[in-house]
Amino acid sequence: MGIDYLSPDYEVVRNPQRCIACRVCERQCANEVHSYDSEWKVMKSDDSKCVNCHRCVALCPTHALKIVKTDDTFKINANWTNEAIGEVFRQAGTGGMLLSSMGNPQPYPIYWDKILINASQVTNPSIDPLREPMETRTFLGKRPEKLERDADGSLVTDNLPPNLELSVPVLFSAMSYGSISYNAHESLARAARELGTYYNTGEGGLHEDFYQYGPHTIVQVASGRFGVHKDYLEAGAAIEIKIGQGAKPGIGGHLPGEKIVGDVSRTRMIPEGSDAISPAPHHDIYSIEDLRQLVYSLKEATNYKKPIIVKIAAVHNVAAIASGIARSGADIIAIDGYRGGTGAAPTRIRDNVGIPIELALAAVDERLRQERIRNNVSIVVGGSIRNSADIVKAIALGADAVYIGTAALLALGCHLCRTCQSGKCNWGIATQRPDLVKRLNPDIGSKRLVNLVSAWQHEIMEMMGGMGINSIEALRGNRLMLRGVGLNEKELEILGIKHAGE
Amino acid sequence: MKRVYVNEKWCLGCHLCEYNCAFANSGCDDMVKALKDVQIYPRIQIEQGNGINFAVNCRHCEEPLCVKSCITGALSVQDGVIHVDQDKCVGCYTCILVCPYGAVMPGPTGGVVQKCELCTNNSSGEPACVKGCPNRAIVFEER
Amino acid sequence: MQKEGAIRIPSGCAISGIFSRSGKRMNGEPIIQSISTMHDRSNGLGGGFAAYGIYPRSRDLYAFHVFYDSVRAKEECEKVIMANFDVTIAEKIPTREMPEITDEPLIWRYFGLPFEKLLKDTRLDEKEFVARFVTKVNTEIKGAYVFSSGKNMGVFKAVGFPEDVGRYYRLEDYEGYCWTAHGRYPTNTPGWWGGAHPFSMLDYSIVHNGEISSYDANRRFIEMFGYKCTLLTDTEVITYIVDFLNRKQHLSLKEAAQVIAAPFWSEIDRLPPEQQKKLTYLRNVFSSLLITGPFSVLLGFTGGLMALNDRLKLRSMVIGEKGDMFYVASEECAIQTIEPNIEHFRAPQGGEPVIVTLNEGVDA
Amino acid sequence: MNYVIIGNSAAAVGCVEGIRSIDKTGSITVISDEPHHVYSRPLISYLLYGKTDREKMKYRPDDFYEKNSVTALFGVTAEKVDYEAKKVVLNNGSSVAFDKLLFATGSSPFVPPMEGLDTVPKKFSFMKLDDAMALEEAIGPQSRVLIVGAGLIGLKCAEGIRGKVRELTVVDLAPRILPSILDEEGSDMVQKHIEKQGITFHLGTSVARFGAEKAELKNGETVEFDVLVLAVGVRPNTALAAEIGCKVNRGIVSDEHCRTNLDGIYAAGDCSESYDITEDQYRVLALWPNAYMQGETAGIDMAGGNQLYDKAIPMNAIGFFDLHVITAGSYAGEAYVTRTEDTYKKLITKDNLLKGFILIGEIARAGIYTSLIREKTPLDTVDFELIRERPQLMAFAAPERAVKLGGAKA
Repeated sequence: MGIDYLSPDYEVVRNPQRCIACRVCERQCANEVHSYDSEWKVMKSDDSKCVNCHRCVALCPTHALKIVKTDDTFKINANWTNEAIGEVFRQAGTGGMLLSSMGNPQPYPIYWDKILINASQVTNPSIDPLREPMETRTFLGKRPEKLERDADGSLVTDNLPPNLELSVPVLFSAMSYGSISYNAHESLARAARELGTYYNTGEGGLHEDFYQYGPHTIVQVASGRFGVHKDYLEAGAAIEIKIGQGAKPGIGGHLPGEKIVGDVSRTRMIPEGSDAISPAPHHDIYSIEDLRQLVYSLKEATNYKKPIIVKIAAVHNVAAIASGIARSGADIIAIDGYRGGTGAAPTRIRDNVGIPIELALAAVDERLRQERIRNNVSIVVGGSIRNSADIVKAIALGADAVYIGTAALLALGCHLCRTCQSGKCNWGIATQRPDLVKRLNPDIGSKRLVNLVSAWQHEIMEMMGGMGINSIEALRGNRLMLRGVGLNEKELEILGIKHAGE
Repeated sequence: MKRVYVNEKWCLGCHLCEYNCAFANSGCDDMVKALKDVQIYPRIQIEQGNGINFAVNCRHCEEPLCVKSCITGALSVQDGVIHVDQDKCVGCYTCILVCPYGAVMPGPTGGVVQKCELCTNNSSGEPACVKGCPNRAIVFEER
Repeated sequence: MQKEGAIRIPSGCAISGIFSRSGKRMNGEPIIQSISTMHDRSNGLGGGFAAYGIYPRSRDLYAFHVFYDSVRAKEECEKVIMANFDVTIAEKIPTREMPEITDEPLIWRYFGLPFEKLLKDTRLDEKEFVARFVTKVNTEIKGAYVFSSGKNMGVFKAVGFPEDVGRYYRLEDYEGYCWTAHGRYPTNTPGWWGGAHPFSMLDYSIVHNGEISSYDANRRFIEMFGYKCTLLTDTEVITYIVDFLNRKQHLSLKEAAQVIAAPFWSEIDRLPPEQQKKLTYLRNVFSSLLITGPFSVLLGFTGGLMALNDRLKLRSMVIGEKGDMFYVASEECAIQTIEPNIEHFRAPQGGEPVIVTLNEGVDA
Repeated sequence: MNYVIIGNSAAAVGCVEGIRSIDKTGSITVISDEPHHVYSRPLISYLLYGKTDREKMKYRPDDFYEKNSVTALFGVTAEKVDYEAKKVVLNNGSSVAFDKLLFATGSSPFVPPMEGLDTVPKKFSFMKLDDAMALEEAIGPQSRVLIVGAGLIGLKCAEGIRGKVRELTVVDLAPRILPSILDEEGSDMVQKHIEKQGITFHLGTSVARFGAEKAELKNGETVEFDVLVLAVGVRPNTALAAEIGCKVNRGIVSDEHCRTNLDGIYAAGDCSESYDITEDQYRVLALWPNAYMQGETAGIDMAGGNQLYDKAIPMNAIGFFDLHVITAGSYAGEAYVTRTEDTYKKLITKDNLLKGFILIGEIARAGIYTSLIREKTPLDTVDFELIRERPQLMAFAAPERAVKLGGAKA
C-alpha cells in the first residue's frame, strides 16, 4: 500500500469524562468506527471510517460524542479548496468516477430564501385557521376541455379525466425499494395513506406486501422497466414515467448487484446479484412523439383510469420540454430541481447539471399559461422542498403540489451523510442489510412522516390565513403574494414576481 | 395492567435498555456519575445471537412462581407488580431457581436478589428501558 | 403615482343596488340618495353607477361608453369603431359642470351593431366579437377606454364621491329597472376615471366592495382564456370570471357562484352524493376561479341582479324587499333612506347567491 | 364454611391465601404448636449468621391473620382429629369444628439411637426458631461444635454458626456431603469450599459413642466438642392423619388437588407426599416452594376452586459461604457436564426431556432449566445446543418467545 493522500474529513470527538463505555456507538456503527479497547478500558474511534451520519451521536446516552469538521487542512487556497484537492487525490488513486448521493450540496443560490410571502393588514382580514375552515385539499390531473350537460340540462360530472385527490399538497417522491429499505417503504406507504396523499415506488417495483397501499401509491415506469407488469400498473393510483431526476439529469441509474437480493430481486423481476442498470434515456423515447406513445400505451393498459405523470429533471430548456409533455397526453408534469436527492450519482453530474427548481417552475408555469394549456396538466415540483414556506412559495409560483424526498428521509432519520451508495446506512434507510433495515421501525417512521407533513400543513394553513386565503387553490399561481429580495431584474422577471417594496 | 412487552423484530441489541435500567435504579441523577467505570447490574438483559436480539425482564406473571417460592416473603405482588423487599431477602436464590424467564438476578453485592419492578421502585416514572428504547422494541402497554 | 393597470390597487368601498321585478323604471335619484348615505365609505377617488333598461329606443344596439384622454385618442378610436360597427348614434354623454368633478376626459357614447359581413368572417358570435373588440381598444389604443359595452344598459363613473358623480352625469334624466352604485375607497391611487367602478363587460356590470386575496391566481388563470386584465382591479377580474363561467362555459349564475364562492369541502362532504359530485366537479375543474378574501358583489345583467358575498362573509351586505322591489347595500341605512317601509331585511350568508330577475313576461 | 389448618408454616400460609383467593368470608382457624407469628424456618441459619432478624424472619406481615380473617391459635397442639364429629381436639381441652381440614403438620427431627447420647448436656436439633435460639444461647467464641449430619440442615447450621465458634466438625455416615441433592463431583466441590472455612468433615463414619465432651467415631477417631447439633434427618408428622384413616406411606398421600383419601381432608407440605414428575412416583418433597404451592392448591380446592399441583419436582437453591448451588430434578439419564475451577454444571436428559441439573457457582437464570423440567418441554422443540451452554430464551422458537415476552397469545 502506498501513501494515503487523504485525511479524514470529520473527527469523532469523545468526551472521555462522559463516556461510560456502554459501547452503543460501537454496536450501532456499520462503518466500524468505534471499538473498545479492553486493555485500556476505553472506547476508540477511527475517524477515517466515519461518514458523519450521527447515529452514534444520537444514541450515546451520555452525550459523550460529537463529530466535527476536521481542521486539518492543506494550504488554504480559494481556488484549490481542500475538497478539490481531495477529489483529485481520490481519483488519482482509484481511476474512477466520483460517486456521491443525496442532493447537490454546492453553494448555488437558493431562490426560496430570496422570496418573501405576503400577509394581510387592515384592508382585508387575515383568516384564523383555528376559527375558520382552511382548505388544503387539491386535485392533480387534467380538467375537461369543455363542460357537458345531459338531456335534462344537468351538468355531466363523469367526463373528468382521472385525478389524484390530495388532502395536503405534498407527495412523497420516488424512491425505489432497493435504493431504500423495506421498512422505509412501509413507513412512506403507511404515512401516505394516513395523510391522504401518495408515495412513489420509484423504479424498484412494488413489493407484494404493499399492494394494500395501492390507492396511495404512484407506480413508476422508468427506463429500466424494473418490476413493471400489468398488476403493478393497475395497483397504483397513478403511473409516473420517469424521464429524469434532478440529482442526475441525463444519467441512468445503477443499483449494484449486491443490493439485488431476495425480495428486491423478486420485486424488480431481475435475477439476484445482477446489476440493475437503468439506461440514461428510455430507449423507446428518443423524441416527444415517442413519449406520447408511451403515455397512451400506459393509458390503454390501464383503461384510461390512471393519471399519467411525466417526471423530468429541471434543465435549461425545461419550459419548452414541459410544454411538449403537456401536449403529450400526460396529466401531470413532475419537475425535479438540481438539488433533488439520489441514492447514488456521479458527483460531477450532481453538482453541475440542471437548474434550480424555483426558476424551472416559474418558467414552466408561465409558459404553459402563455400557451393556454396550464389547465390541461398539473405541475408537481420537487428537488429540495425543505419546509412549509418552500411549499407555499412553490404553490404561489404555480405548482399544484410538491414532491418531498429528502425531507421525508430526514423525518425517517436520515442525517444527510450522503453515503447512501455504500449500502451501510446506519439509520436503516438506504440499505438492504437486515440488521440495519430493522433499525427503522415503520411504526415510528410512519408516525414521524405524518407528524412532519401535518406540522407543515398547519404552517401552510397559518401562512395562507395570514394572506387572507382560505383555500390552497386560491394560492396556486398567486404570484402577487410573493416578493423577491436581493434578486436581479432577470431573476424577478423569470420568477414573475416583484421586488420587495414594489 | 400495563406491562413491558418485547418485540424482538425491532430490537437492535444496542443494550441501551440495560444502561437506562442501571441508571434508573442507581439512585443517582447523573448517568455519567452513576455508570462511569462501574460494572452494571441491569434488571433487564439483552439476549443476542444470530442476528436476533431481545430484552428480557420480569414478566410480572399472574401466577408468580418466584413469589410462591420465596422462603422469606421478600417477594410479593403489589398492584400487579412483583416487588422484592431487599431488606428481607437473604439471597437464597430460590426465586432464581424457579423463574422461567431468568428474570430475577443477584444484585450487585450478591447478598440479595433484584428484578424489574417497572420502575415503581425508583423515580423514573415510566420504565426507563421503554423510555430509552430507540426503536420501540420494548413497549409499556395495557393489553 | 401609478394608476390602475400599472399596479394592482386594492380598495374598500360602498355598494348599493335597486331592482324592480315588475320592470318599473326609476330615475337615478333613489340610487344616488342611497349611495350618498354611505358617504364615509368612499374617499372621493371614485364613484359610479350601472343602469339597466335606460336605452329602450336603442335596446338592440350595443351602447359603448368611452373615455378619451385626448382628441387624438378619440379620432383613433372612432376610426376603429366605425370600421367594425354600423354606428347609428355617436354623441357626447351629457354632463353637468360641477366644481367637485375635475380633470374630466372626453366622454362619448356610440350605439351600433357589428357589420354583419365582418362578423361572419370572424366566425365569432356577436358577443364574443364585441368583447374582443373592447379588449382590443382598451389594450391597444392609448388614451381610449371603453367602460360600458352592453345593450340597453350603461355605466357612468368618474373620480369623485358617488353622489357628485351621479349629479355630474345627470342620472335624474335616465330611467331604468335596475340601478347599482359604487363609492370607492382605494388605498393608493391618484384616481383615474377608468379605474372607478362599476366595471362592465358586455351587459355584465360589477360593483364590488372588498379586497380579494386570490387575485393573481384568478387573473393568471382567466387570462389563459383570452381576457386581458388591464386595470388589475378585483372588479375587472370578477367580471371576466363571471363572463367566462356564465357566457362562455354556460354555467348558470348559481353554478358560477358555486365556483366563485364555493362551499367548503367540509360542507360538500356532508351533502348527498349527487350534489357532492357536482360541487366537487365544479371546484376541481374551475379550482383557480375560486375567489377568496372579502368581497360583496353586485352583478348586474340584462333582466337581473345577483348579490354575492365571499364564503366567509367578510364584508357586510344586506338585502331588503318591499313588494316587487329588491334593495341591496353595504349598509342597511342605505336602503332605509330610500324605502323606510322595508318588509323584510336579511343578510345573505357567505357564498349564498341572491339572484333576482324580472317577473316572467316583463319586457323591460 | 369452617376451614381448619393444623400447622403454621409455608403450606398453612399457602392454604390461607388459596382459600381467600376464592372465599372471602369462610372461617379459617390455624392451629400452631409454636408460640410465634408465622416465620420462615429455613431462615434460622441466616438468623444465627446475622443476615436476618426475628422481625424480618416473619414470613408474612404482622397483620396477616387479621387481614385474612384467620383465627390463629398459637402454642396449642392438636391432640386428635375426630373425623366423624368433624372436629379437632386440642391439648387445652377445647376443640375446633371443621368442614375442611388441612394437615400441614410438617416434619420432626429424627434421631437414631446413639450410645451415650443422653450424657451430652448441650445437644440440639436445628428445625425451629426455638432450636436456633437455644443453640445460640449455648455457643460462644470458645465453643467446639459437633454437627451430626452433612445434609442441608446440618450444613446450613454449620454456616450459620461458623463465625461464632472456635471449632466446627461435621460427621456423617454417608461418604459425601449433601448426597440427596448433589452427585459426587458436586459434593466434593462444595465440601472443599466449606472446608476452606475451617470446618472439618468426618465422612463415611458415625459416632460410635459419646463421652464427656467427646465423640468416638466408628473409624477410630475422636472428636472433642462441647455443643452437639443433631441433624441426621427428619420424619413427616403423619400420626394424626394416620389415626383417622388417611393413607400414609412415608408421608400422607395426597393427590394433585392435595386431597387425601378422606373426604374434606387435605395434606400439604413436609408431612405429605407429592408426585415427583421427574421420578414418576410419590415422594416426600420437603421443600418450601412445594409446601406453599401444595397448601395453596389445597386451599383453592377446599374453597371450591380448581387448581392443579401437578408439576412437583425436587429442587433446591442453597448456598454456603457465598458458593451458590441450584439443583432440580433427578439425575438418572444422559449427563452433560462442564466444569471450571469455580463452577460446575451438569444437565441430565432422558427421553427428549431435561430431567435434572446441578449448578454450582454459576447459577444465573437457572429457572429456565427448571422450567424445562417442570413443563416437560421436548428438547427437540428448543435449540438444546444453545441452552446447554447457558440458560437462555434464545433457545426457544421465535413464536414461543413471542408468547413469553411479546404478549402474543399461546
